[in-house]
Amino acid sequence: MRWHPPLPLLGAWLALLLLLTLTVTLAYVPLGHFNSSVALAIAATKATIIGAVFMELRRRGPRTFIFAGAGLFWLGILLWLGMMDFMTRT
Amino acid sequence: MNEDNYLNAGYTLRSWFFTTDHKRIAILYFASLIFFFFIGGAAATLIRIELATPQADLVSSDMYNRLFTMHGVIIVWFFLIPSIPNTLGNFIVPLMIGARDLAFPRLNLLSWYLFMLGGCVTLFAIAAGGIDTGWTFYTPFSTLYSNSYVAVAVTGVFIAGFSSILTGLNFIVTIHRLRAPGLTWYRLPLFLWSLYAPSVILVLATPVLAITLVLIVVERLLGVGFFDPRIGGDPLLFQHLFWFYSHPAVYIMILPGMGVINELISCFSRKAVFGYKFVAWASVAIAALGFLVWGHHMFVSGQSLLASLVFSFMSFVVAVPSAIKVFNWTATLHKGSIRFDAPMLYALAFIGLFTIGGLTGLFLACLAYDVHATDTYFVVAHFHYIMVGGMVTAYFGGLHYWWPKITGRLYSEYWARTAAVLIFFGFNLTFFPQFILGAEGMPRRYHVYPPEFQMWNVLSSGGAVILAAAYLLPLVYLAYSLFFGKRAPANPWDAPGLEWQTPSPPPEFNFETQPVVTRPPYQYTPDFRAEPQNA
Amino acid sequence: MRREWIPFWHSGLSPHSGDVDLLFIGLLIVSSLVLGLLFFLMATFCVRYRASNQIDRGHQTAKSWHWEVGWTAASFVGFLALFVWGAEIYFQIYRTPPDELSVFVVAKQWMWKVQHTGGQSEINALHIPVRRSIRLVMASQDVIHSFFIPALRLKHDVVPGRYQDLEIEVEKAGHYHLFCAEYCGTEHSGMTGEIVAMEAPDYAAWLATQTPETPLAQEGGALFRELGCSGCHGTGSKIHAPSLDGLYGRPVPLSDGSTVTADDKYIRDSILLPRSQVAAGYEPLMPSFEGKVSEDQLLRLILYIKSLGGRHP
Amino acid sequence: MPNRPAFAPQYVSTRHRDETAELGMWVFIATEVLLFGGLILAYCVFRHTYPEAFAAASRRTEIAIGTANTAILLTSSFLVACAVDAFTEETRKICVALLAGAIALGLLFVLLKGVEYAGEYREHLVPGIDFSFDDKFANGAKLFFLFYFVATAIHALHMLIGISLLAVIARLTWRRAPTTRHRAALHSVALYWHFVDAVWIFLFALIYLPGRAS
Repeated sequence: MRWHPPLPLLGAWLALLLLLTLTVTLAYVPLGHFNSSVALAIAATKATIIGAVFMELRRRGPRTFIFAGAGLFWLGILLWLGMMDFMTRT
Repeated sequence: MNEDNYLNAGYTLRSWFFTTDHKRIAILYFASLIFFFFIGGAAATLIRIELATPQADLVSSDMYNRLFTMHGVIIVWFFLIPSIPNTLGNFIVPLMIGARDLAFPRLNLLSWYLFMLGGCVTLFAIAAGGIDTGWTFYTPFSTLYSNSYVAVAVTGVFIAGFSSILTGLNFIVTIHRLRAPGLTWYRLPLFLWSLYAPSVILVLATPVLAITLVLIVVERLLGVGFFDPRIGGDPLLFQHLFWFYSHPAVYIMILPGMGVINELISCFSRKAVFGYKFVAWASVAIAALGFLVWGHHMFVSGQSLLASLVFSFMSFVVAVPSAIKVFNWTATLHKGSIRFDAPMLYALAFIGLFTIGGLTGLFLACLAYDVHATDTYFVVAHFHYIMVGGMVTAYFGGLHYWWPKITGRLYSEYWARTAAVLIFFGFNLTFFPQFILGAEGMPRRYHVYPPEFQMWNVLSSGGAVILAAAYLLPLVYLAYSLFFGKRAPANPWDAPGLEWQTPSPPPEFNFETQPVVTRPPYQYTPDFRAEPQNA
Repeated sequence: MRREWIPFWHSGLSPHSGDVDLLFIGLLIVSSLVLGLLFFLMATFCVRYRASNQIDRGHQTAKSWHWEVGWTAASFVGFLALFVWGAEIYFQIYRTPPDELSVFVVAKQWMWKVQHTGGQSEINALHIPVRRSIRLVMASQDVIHSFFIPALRLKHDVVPGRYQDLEIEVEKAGHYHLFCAEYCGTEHSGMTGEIVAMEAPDYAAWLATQTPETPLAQEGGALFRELGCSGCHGTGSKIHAPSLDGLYGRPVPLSDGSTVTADDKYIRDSILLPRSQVAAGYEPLMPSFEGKVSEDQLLRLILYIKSLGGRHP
Repeated sequence: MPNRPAFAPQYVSTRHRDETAELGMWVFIATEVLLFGGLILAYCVFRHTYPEAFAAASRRTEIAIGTANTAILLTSSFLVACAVDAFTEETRKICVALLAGAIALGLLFVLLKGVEYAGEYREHLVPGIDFSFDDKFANGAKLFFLFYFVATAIHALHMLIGISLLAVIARLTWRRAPTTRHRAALHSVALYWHFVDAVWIFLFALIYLPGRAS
C-alpha cells in the first residue's frame, strides 16, 4: 500500500493555510474601509482554490461551471437589489 | 389496454407507498393535491359567502382571518406550486424525453414524503387553532403580535419547501442528462422548457424562503430578531426576503401552465407552435427576469424611491416575454385545423384569462396607479386571474389531455365541455367584479366593509358558488371514467409526442425499446386521422 | 361632477388624483385595445379555421422573424411609455412635503389616533381644511398599517420604528373613507375612519369647538419635566448635557466626527437610542427611554423641542 | 472491481449515472448558496446600518477559536479530497484512515464551536436569552450576534450532516471492496463537505475579522 497525497491537493492545502494566516494578519493592520474588502477578497480566493482543486472544477466542462456559478450569480442579484433599497433610502 | 402497465405492476400498499416509479409518485401527488385543493377551495367559498353582506354574519373576524390565511397557505404551497410540476410533470417528463424514469427516483419519492409531512404539520397548525397572519407572514405581526400557530405552520411550509427543491433539482438534472438519443434542446416539446425554467426558480428561490421562515421562528422563540423594529431591525427586510421567493414563485405556478397550453394549442389546431425558439426562450427570460421584480410588492411600503423605480421598470420588462407567448399562441391558430375538444376549451380560456391577468398586472406595475390599487381587491382579482384563471385552467386542460394516457380510460366529452364552460363563466363572475371593487378602493382582507361595495360583492359571491360547483363536476365524471370509461388507445389525439408512442397506460419502464428522435416536435398531420375518441 | 354617471366611478379629489385617473384611463384603453385585438383574432381564427370548415389552409407563409420582432418591440415601447408616465406621477405623490401644517397620526391595533398641533386629538377621524397642503407625520405603535384614502388615490404604509411623511390635500369639502390597507390583525377591517375636509372657516370653527386642550408642545414640555429630561438638559443643570434651545433643524456635530441634522428622526432616535449618535463634546450619559415613552409621547416631546426654536425647513 | 447492481434503468452506463449524480450535487449546492444568501443579505443590511456596532461586536468574538476552526476545516477538506484520490482497491485502508481523520477534525470543529458558544453565553452575548452589551452599540450588537448564532448554528448543522455522511461512506469502504456506486457517493459527499468548508471561509471573514484593526 503505497500512496502519496497528489501534489495539487497538497499545494492547495498549503496555499489555503497561508491565505488564512495572511487574512488574520491583515485584519489587524488598519486599512480603513479596505479591511473588509481585503478580507472578502481573500475569502473569495480561498473559495476559488477549494472549487478549482478540491471540488475538481478545473477538470470540468462549461455545464458544471454554469451550475456552480448559478448559485453565486443569483446571490449577487439578491444582494444587489436587496441592498439597493437600504443604501438609497432617504 | 396492454397487459403489463404501471398500474397493475403491483397491488399492495407497499407497491404504492415505496414505489420509485415516477408515474406512481405522480398519482400519489395527484391524490394529495385534490385533497388540499378542496380544503383551500372550501375556505375560499366560506370567505365569499361571508362577504355577501357588509356585516359579519357567518364567522367572527378572528375566524375570517384564519380562513383567508388557510386558503392562501394551502392553495399556494400545497396546490399551486406542486400542481403541474409534481403531477403532470412527474408523469409526463420522462415519457416526453424517452427516459425510463427521472434521474433520481428515490429523491422523487422522498420529495412526496416531505410534501405530505409539511402538509400534515400545516394542517395540524390549522386544526390546533389556525394561523391569522395571511399567507405573507408579514413581520412584525407574525413574529411579535400574532397569537396563533405561526411557528408550526411556518415549519410545515419550510418542510414542503424542501420537497419543491428536490423536485426542481430532479427535473433540471433529468432534462439535462436523460434525453433520448437525437432529442436536442430545440427538439424538446415546449412543455419541457416550461418546466425547466421554473425548476431553476424552485432551486434558487425556495432556499431564501426557507431561511426567512427560520428567521421568523427564531424571532418568535427568542423574542428578538432581524425584523424587530424595537431593536433596530427592519420589517421591510422580511418583505425583501419573502418576495425574493414569492414573486418568482408566481412564475413557478404560471410557467408550467403555459407549457401545457403549448401542447394543447398545437395539438388541437394540428400545427406546430408558432415561433418555437421565441416561446422557448421566453420561458427562460420570464424565469430569469422574474427574479428582478420582487420590489413591486413594496411600492407603498417605504422602500427607497429609486428601488421602486427600478422594480417598476423591470416589472414592465418581464411582461414582454409573456406578451410574446400570447401572440405566438394566437398565431398558432392561424390556418390551423381547429377542433374544440375539452382540453382545447381550457386552453382558449387560459389565453383569455391569462391575458386579462397580465394586462391588469401592468396597472399594478405602474407606480402611480399601484399606490391606489395595491392591497385592494384589484390585486386580488389580478392574481386570481393569473393563478386560478391561468394556472388552474391550464392544469385542468392538461389533466384532460393526458387523462387517457395516465389512466388508460376516456372521460365523457359532453360533461368535460360543460364543466369547462361553467368554470369559465363562474370564474369571470367571481373575479371580474373584484377589479371594480379594487378600483373603487375596497381593501383586501376585510371582513366587514362599507355597504356601498355590496353590489359587486354579491355578484362575486354568486360567481364563487357557481365556480365551486363547477370545480366539483370534473371530480365526478373523471372518477366515473376510471371505472366505466372506455379503454383509451395509445394515441387518442393522434399526436406525435413520444409520450403517445407507448401504450396507455404506459408499462412500468415506459418504453419497450429506447426511442430515438429524428424530428422537431409538433409534426402534426394537417387533419385528425383518428376520429374523435371521447364523443 | 364629471363621469358621475358611471356607477363605479368617483373621480379623485386631490391635486394629483386627476393625473392618476388619467393614467388609469390610459391603461384601460391600452389594455382594451390589446385585449380586443387578441379576442378578435382568436375568434376569427377559431371560426374560420375550425376543423369542419373546408377552407384553403395552404400558402402558409414561411415563418419569419418579422412578426415576433415586431410585437416584441411594440410591447416593449408601449410598456416603456407607461412606465415613464406612472413613475412621473409617483414622484409627485411622494414628494417630500413642505412643513406647512403638520398633523400627527399614530396607528395602532386597531385605530388611527390623530393629533393636531393645537392639542386637539381625535380617533378614526381626521379633520382638515380644503385646498391646503397638509403634512402628515405618521408612526405605528405596533405592526405595519397602511394609511389609505381611496378618494385621494393615496396610500402609504406606516411601518413601526420609523416616521413616515405624507402630503395630503383635498380639493372638495366632504367626508371620505380612511382605510387601513395593510393587514394588521383581528380587527383589521374595523380600522377605518373618515377624512372630514372642511372649508377654511368651518375648519377654524371646528378647531375652536374642540375642547382646547393644552397644545401638544406644551404637553411635551410637561412630559419633559415629568420624565426628568429637564434635570440634565435644563438650564443651570449640573450635569453636562447639551442644551436643546434652538436645536431643531440645525446640524449637530457627533462624537464620531460626522454631522447630522436635528430633525424629527434624529430627536426620536436620541430619546430611544441615546448612545447611537452622541453629540461631540459630551459623554454618553443619557439613559435610553426605549419602552418608557409611547409614540404619542414621543411626538409631544419632539414638538416641545421644536417649540424651543431653531431652523424650520 | 465487483459491480453488483450495475445501475438503475434510467441510465445507460455507470459513467452516465455518476456524472448525473455529480450534476445533481452541484444543483443542490446552488440551492445551499441561496439558503445562506438570505442571511448574508441580512448581515449586509445591518452592517451597513450599524457599522460601528458591528465592529464592536465582532471584536468580542473569539478569533483564536475561529482561526483554529478555519484551519481545522481546511485541513479536513484536504483529507477528504485525498480520500477521493485514494479510493482504490489497493489503497482502501488509507482512504478509510483519511476519512476518519476528516471526521475527527469535523468533530473537533463542532466541539470548539460548543466551547465558543459556552463562552459567549457566559459573557452575556446571546440575544433573547441573556444579552448585555455596551449601551451605545446594544442594538447593532444584538443583530450581529443574532446573525452569528443563526449562521453558525445552521453551518454546524451542515457539519453534522456531513460528518454522518462521511461516516457512512467510511464504514462501507471499510467493510468491503469499493464499488463504483460507493465511489460516486463519496464524490458527492466530498463536494458537499468542500462546500460547507467554503461557506465557513466566508462566515469567518464576516464574523471574526471586522473591527480588529481599530
